[in-house]
Amino acid sequence: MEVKEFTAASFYRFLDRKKLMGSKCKKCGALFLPPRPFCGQCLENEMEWFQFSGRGKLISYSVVRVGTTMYEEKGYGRDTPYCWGLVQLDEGPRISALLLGADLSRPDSITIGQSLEAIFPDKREEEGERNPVTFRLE
Amino acid sequence: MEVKEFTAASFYRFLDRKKLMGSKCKKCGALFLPPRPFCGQCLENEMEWFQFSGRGKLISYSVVRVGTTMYEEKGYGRDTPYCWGLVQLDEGPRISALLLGADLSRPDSITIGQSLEAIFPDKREEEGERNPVTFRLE
Amino acid sequence: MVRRAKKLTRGVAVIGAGMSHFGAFKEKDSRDLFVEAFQAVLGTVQKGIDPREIEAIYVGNLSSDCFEGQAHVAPIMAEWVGLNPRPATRTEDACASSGVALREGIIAVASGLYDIVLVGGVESMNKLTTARVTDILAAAADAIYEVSVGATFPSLYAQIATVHMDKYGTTEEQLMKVAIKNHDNGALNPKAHFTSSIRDLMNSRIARAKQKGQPIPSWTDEMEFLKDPSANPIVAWPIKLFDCSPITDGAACAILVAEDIARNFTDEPIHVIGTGQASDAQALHGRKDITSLTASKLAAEQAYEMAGVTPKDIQLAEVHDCFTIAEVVATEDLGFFKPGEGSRAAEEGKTARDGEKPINTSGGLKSKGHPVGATGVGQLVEVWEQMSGHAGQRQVARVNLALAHNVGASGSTVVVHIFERR
Amino acid sequence: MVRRAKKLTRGVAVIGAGMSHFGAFKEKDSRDLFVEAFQAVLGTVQKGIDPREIEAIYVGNLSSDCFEGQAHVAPIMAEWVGLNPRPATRTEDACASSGVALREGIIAVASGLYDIVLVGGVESMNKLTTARVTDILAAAADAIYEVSVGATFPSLYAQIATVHMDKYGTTEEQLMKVAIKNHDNGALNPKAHFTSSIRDLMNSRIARAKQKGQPIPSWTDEMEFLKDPSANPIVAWPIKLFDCSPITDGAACAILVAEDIARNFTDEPIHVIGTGQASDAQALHGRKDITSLTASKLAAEQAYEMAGVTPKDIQLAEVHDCFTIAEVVATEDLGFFKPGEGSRAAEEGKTARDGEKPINTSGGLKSKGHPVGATGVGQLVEVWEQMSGHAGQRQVARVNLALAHNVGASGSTVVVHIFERR
Ligand SMILES: [Zn+2]
Ligand SMILES: [Zn+2]
Repeated sequence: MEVKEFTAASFYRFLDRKKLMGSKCKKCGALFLPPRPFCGQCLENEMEWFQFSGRGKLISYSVVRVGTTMYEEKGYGRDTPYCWGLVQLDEGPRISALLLGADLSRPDSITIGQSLEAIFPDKREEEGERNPVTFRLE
Repeated sequence: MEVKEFTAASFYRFLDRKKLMGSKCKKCGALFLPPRPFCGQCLENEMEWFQFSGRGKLISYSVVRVGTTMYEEKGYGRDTPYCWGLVQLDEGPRISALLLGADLSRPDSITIGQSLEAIFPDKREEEGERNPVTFRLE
Repeated sequence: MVRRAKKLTRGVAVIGAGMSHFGAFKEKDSRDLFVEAFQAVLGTVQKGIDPREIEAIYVGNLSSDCFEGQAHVAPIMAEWVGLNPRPATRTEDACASSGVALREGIIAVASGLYDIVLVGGVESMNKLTTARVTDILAAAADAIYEVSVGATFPSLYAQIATVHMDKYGTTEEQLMKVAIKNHDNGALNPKAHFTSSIRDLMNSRIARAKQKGQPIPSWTDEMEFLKDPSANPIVAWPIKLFDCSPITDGAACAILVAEDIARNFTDEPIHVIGTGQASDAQALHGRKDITSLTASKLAAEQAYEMAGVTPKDIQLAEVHDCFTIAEVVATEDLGFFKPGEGSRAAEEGKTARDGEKPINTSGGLKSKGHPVGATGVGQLVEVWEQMSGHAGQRQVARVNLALAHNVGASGSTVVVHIFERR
Repeated sequence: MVRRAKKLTRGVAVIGAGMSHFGAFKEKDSRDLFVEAFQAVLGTVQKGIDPREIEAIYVGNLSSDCFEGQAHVAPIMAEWVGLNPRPATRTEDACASSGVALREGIIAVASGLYDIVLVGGVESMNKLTTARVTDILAAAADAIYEVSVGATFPSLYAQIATVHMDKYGTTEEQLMKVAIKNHDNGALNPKAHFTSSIRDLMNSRIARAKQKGQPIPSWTDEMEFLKDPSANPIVAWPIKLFDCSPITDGAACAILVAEDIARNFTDEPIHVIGTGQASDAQALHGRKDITSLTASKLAAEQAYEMAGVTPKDIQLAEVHDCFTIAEVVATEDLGFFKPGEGSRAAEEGKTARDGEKPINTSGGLKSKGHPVGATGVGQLVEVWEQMSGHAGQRQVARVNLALAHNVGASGSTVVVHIFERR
């Protein structure tokens, strides 16, 4: 399992191993999630892997009733909506995530600032498909 | 059946009615095949429909053994190649066409300058698909 | 390195701008729409122009390769309007594709390489199903990290809306007012996708129900109509159908010339006095704050600085209202209203045609339509018509200074232009 | 209107050019390839550059939306190399996409808007099957009237080949010589997709057959190998596998600056002294003659005129050899050889590294690889390395005047640039 390169392929392999991994600049300490090979802050390229705790808070969200074909094929739709949003990790960076555990019939019951935790569903996608980053509202 | 506009939709409808139709500039007489709404020669937009005889000569060709997905799905492939080429109509303009009637096992038996005639296979494509412009080597 | 004030080495003016009808035209291909826009622009040049004088063409287009299976559209557009062998270049920055084409055209004239350039944009989207269009548009977000979790464009702007609501108290009702205002404008625009006000739409549905003997809806005004989920269903909460711009086919064109020859073509050229462009993280999660588009602020700052004007001076603006929340945020980012006050400004009618700051008199993307690659130059068409006094029933009192604001995707590209009538 | 001699209002110079490895990298996305090219270009600037000084970025890309489901790539590239919020614009003219990005970068510096611009290109194609890639590339032809009759890119260039053969007597063997020459060059290019000569390929197949105890092929030289349909099968007669450039992933970058500040960065800037771009009918059937690309001739004419040089003066050229016939036609269209004599020139070794007119010393698209959106700037990388004396084993004697020729699709876009070392 090749996870040396700071690529999406590596990120999703780590995710399958239930690790939320980003990159950290060895020079300036900046954290990147998703990982990047090149520091956007000091413009150097000495990165190392950094594992995020998976704990964070909700920044924003939407309850989607007209999804992409990929999500419609997963069974989501007008009467079976899904929710995704932005999560700010305790370590600082933000990530987009599929959000579980909310009452989607009442979108305004979801509260910005709520705590969340990353969950790692067992791989059940088609071969070649990637599991999405997923968080659960606490 | 709407064929007023000088569009691809009109062109292919005419083709289904076994007519090879282009446009003719009322100002300068320039002929366009496929049809265009705007004269590329005098830059005016007074066009009328013009029916081509369907007779012409071969300008160039290729025998294709690795086709597009659409052509592979029609049954063409490495051992069942197809041939397409450029045809110069007697009236002047050129058009790309699927070419029938050649011995595709011997591509060099096809002669540039050979006479051709448009043929109009009965519509047998999937709904929504367009029959290709087709010529037969004589 | 010292930051230099950005300046073009040559002045650039617009001598004409025109567009095709915007709408759903399944029988037409991009090239047909572009010809229609080209013929329209030729008709707007006061003293006329021989199209052969045009030296180059820039075409904005988001994704004809996905929408129509046709990549490499620029030379086709050039050919179909009789402009081969002129250089023909496609620019793409999602929904800002033709705002960027406009900017590249300006830069090219300023460079001295050309004196006369055609800029345009085109998109043909309606041959596909809504589901496929949703997918293709989503590809303009971050396909690896946003689309993977289910992002669609309505749900991206919904993120912005939820935070704007949370931080500033913006309401769903305020956003509905934006839609009502833009439909009111679009109803006066003969080339708009929707040429009905929301009240007219409501009334025609009531009439249809009566005619068919169905239960008659009880809506007494547009707000009741928009609050009824059967009329205005949720797409991506809190974004509803009438918060979204439609899926539109269309094209738009404008002709740019070096300032020193502009009066050969018209006595009333519109001068490009400011241009700005900025980028941002593609994914919303890559940005510190999403109640505003940083790239809008930066692009506007560049354009204002080059033009030497302030937001207060702008008399009319076409802003990128792909969703109602986008218009609210844009009017804040452009400095027309303070952060968080855009929604109230809309509610109070400040952005209406007769308000203090008319926004999207064309109907905006919401009602005029949003053929994504054509949108940026489409905005210039409205600016042109308003500035040259040809906006018909939409005409605002004399406009000497106007702004166009074109956003790519959820704000990873923004282009702002400022135009002056002298 | 009098035709003015095209002239840029400011001089532009290249201060560095670098590329990622070209090859098949299924694990990498466009952004990863672009970062690799960006890091390479930074390393080529003699006196170093703080990347923060870069003011804008132009990215050529044919179709990441189809290849990777990712539209709007320009701001992603900017972000991934730390250049947000700089303006980031994608240009697309099929396989000339980054030749056009280079041209837009030159124009932008000349316009005075920027002093320092990054131009680049990227394409990631190998995540899809060859069949899907064939479809996506075909979309750069005329989707309505060419793809419908079965056009693929090899078969489009096959049309050109059959006419060139008919009119001038060009032979399949002559085209094979082009492939052999380009592989010989690519074998010396550590970043090339194929780093083996055709003879080495042949020998390794013979060795493998021996090892596996299979019948040993009787090829005694490359020509026998290439004439054997089991080794070199027909793709679209008369085009065979070894006439085609491969499906390649890769990226390339260059940094352009205003001439007057070039020496802050390097004592040996490469000056852009000519740029030309022209279009043609997208479909081959829209052209009068297909033994030559009219757009190549016109773009070259513009570039030669601006540069004030003739084809004879050019000491090295990277030309667009997506297929072997394309290189032959290019060397004629660029005026290096008379019409119909390009194939014989190749056969006689005139275009070899030690010939009178070295063509594609990089290995060309054929051997270096053809990540379509990166190809144009990729050509500049070879020009840069040769002109600055860093081409290693490929190095041609001192090169002071070089040309790059980048074709979009079957010739509906062509961009030509001429570079000078002073
Ligand atoms: Zn750092
Ligand atoms: Zn005419």
